[in-house]
Amino acid sequence: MGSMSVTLCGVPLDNPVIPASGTFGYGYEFAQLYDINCLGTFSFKGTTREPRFGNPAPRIAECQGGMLNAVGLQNPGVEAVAARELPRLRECFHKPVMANVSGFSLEDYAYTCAKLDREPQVGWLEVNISCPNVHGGGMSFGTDPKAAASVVRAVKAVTKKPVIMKLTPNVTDIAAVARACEDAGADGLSLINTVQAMRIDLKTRRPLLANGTGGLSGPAVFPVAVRMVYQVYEAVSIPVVGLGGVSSAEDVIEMMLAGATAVQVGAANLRDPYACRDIIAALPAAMERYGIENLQDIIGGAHHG
Amino acid sequence: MGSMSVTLCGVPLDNPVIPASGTFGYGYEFAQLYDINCLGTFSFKGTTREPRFGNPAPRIAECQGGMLNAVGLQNPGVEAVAARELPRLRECFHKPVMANVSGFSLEDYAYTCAKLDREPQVGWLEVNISCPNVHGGGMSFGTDPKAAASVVRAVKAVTKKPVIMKLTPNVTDIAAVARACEDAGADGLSLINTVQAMRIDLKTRRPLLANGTGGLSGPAVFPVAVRMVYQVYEAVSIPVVGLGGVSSAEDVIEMMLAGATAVQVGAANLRDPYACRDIIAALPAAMERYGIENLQDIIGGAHHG
Amino acid sequence: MKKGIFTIEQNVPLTDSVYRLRLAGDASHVTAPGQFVNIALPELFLRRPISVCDAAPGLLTLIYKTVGKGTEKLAVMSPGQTLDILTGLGNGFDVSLAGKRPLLLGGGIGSAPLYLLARYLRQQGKDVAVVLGFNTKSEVFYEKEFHALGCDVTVTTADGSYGTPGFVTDGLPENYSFYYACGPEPMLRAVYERAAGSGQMSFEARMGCGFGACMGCTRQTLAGPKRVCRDGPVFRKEEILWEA
Amino acid sequence: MKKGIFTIEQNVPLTDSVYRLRLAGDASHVTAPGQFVNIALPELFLRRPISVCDAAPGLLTLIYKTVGKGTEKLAVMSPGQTLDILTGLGNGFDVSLAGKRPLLLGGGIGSAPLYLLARYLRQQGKDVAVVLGFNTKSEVFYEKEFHALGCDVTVTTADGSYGTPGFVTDGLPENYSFYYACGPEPMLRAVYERAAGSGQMSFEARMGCGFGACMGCTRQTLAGPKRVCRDGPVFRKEEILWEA
Repeated sequence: MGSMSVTLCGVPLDNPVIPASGTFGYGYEFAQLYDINCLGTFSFKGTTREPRFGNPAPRIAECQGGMLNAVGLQNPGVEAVAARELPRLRECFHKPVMANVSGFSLEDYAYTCAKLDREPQVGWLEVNISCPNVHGGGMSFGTDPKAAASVVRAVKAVTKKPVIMKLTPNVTDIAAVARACEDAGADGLSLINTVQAMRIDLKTRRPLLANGTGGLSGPAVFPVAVRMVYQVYEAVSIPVVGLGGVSSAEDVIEMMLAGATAVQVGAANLRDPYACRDIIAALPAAMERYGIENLQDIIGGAHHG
Repeated sequence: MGSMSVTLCGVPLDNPVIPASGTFGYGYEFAQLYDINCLGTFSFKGTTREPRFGNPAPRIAECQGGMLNAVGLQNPGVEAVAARELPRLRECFHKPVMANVSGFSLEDYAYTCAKLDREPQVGWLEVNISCPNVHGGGMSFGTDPKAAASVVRAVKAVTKKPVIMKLTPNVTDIAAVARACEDAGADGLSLINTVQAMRIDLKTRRPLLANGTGGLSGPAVFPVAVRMVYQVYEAVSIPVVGLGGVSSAEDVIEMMLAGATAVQVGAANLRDPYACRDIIAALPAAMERYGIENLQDIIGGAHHG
Repeated sequence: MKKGIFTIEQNVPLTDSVYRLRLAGDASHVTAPGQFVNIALPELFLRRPISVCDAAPGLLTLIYKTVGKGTEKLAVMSPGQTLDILTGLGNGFDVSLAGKRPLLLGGGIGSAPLYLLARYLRQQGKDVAVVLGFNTKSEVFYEKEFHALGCDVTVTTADGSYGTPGFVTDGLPENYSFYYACGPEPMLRAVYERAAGSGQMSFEARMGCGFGACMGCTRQTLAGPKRVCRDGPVFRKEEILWEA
Repeated sequence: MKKGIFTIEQNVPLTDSVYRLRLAGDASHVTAPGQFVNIALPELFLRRPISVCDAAPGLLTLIYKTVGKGTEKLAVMSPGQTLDILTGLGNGFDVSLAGKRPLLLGGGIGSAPLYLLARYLRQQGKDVAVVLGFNTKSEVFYEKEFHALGCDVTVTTADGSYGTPGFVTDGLPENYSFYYACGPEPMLRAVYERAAGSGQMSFEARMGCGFGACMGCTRQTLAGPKRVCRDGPVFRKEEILWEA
């Protein structure tokens, strides 16, 4: 049997499957269901400088092939994460974890990343410049190459850990944002965050989400994510983490062929808490079916020949 | 019973349901299945100055909740449309038709629109500046407000008919493109065209479509379309034609609440050739269920109160 | 929490829009009354949370109301068909708080989870008073079933077509030791304001995952943000915060 | 073309990956051999085009190969289940061109639509020669059925495990009046180059709608762009253009 292991920004992963931020909490709920050490790693809940309650309810809507969310970065703040969540995580997860960080200013990003840089279990900083559900921040940094680059520089100045910038699909030219992040010193990129969307309640004639718009995720966005991963892979030479609607071992392989070094699984965890465990279990058979010896070898495979 | 009629750029429609360009040919195939005079109107196959074969095969791929296409504007050219298709259409369709036009230069757009301006059955010119499947043209006009405005001016100079600009969702700020079109004199806007996407064949390890990328359509994109129609409705005062994954009478109502004066149905026609007929038949019951007397009254309803 | 496959044994209407679903499968993870399950349905991305009406070894009883796509799909399913269900979700009611004469207050479909609670409390020999509120006579369900448990049952209807005219708050008994309420938020708020003493309330929320991962159903409380699906759906009167 | 609901009467494997599907329903819109139907399947957006193997009043017979999600879903469906199907799609073969001794050439699953063609031609009293090409013995199907129609049947296998070793082009008879071919494109091209005289060929294509609306399956020909689904799938040898 071949190997599922890949290397992400110099850090080895037993397999490329990574639960996406915001769909796996801080790991605790899932650790009660299965041994989460089977994961490559996971990206924990988007963490900010201060605690955040997030957006008013309803925060969730459904659509065909996916869901909308407008949680709005609810989290206990970086101090509580360091003091309470990470110690609890150490008990059940014995691999480097991906720390997802959001902010509303360059100072926010730097402050939070500096705090998490001191946490030994943090293997990567995933910097979210693409949250579509908060105002004055989040996505506004991710839609402009210059602003994105400024966040990269602010974060790189305070950490030695690999910095992965999480990009938004809600742009005209994602390759330009990707290049700007690479030029500014980013060690990797993850994409796509959710696609800005809306549902309207026919009974109340108002948007279903209290926030108005929300982020679309789930299988519906998978082909958009594959396209963007493919385009970004051609534009940069740093590793790309692919996400967006991944729900099966075949989806993982398709993302890697498009150019992903590792693959995050998001909304699928919410429909089925065992999704990641089951995808990892299904990978060897899928690899054999498609004649794949080592997953590492197929990264970007769709670009060659 | 209330009324389904709406007025689009001064031209009355018996109902707001309009088969979208590229999914209804020039009407002929469908006229053999049912009396297409039940439609509000329909938007015929994207027509260019010269005949086009389009892209190599395969041009179609599937995904969850929709499909990808990369047809590449196959059409017989405007002369053949005027000489052969429109006379044949007159026999089976007795309402103003929406003429969909694509081009690769301002001259192309002006030439083709000038020709179609002389056709009495053409009620609206729908100018496609958003085709994701052709190079050097199409979407490149739709992703830049200035370029979009230049197309509007070129077209308005050669026609007295209402000009509806068809916008691409593959932009950071669709409201900015919409505003630029309105300022340049567009009479209406239609959105969204398809979302650029890709699928990869795990067996061949190559993109499924010969063109590489294609346009995603179908229910998967509906919440994205609703969001963009909502945003554009707030940005402009000219009428908006909503499209993107509409598959039911409820979807039509949701689009209108978001701000659509009329609603196009695209991919649904390809799965079920009777989709538009059945949606129109289902509208009165849906209107009653949601307490709607006249459809015209709910346009943009989600923005009020 | 446990993911399991259940087989439909019965799926029958109790009223025009309320159905009882009897399921065969491993119900051992239902550990308290007031918990819920989350049901995966074909062609719907999100599961549908339904409160547990009754649970016994190998048997799960749910009562649901057809309010949208999911419950409408459920209503047309037949015995023999199987469902993928997450069981044992939520904290449930704390029966240790009941005291001698607990009062159970149900509004509409919110009456369903009170049945298992009443059964537990009766097993402990408590005097259980139940007030069930409905809009109108045709919507009343499970009055007999609560009677059969030996509860003192009052039914109220908003239009006065059956039982006591008015709302559950118009049927409150003289004295009780503790109350448990489940129903729409306006009813819970009325209970909060009118009912004397302490109690627990079970809230509804639009949920993403149903097991605490997505923060989709968070509600602000005096003890900070709480996930209705995981920290709730049952909250103590003392920690509840109402939106202005 | 007609949209109709068909009930599965039989869905049985003929080989490891080839199944025969017998459907009850209105087959009256199948007007020529070589036409196809387009089947809607749950949770798949696009319909799946399948060539018609045989048609009789109220009965449709399809033979399909499991090559992907759609056909795999189809393969697990059972008698009694219903399918939403568009029938009477495509031009079909022109039997008027057959002459006295028509030759039918089938490659793999492409042999299926030749059965209805052979039946029509035999009804007209033609001497029908059939050459069916497969990869290996275990993949051979319908040899007996073509025999039973009174056809002169040759089977070829690429690995020589059965019948004539080689490809259909290695089994071409001495003389024939006109040929009809259906199979994968490399086989059709080999026939085009090797088989003497005139003929018709049925092409496969990845389709969007299947009825001529979307231009998803267009193929360039000497007579200009043609939609495989509507102007085809059958084309005359004289109009075919091969991609270099």
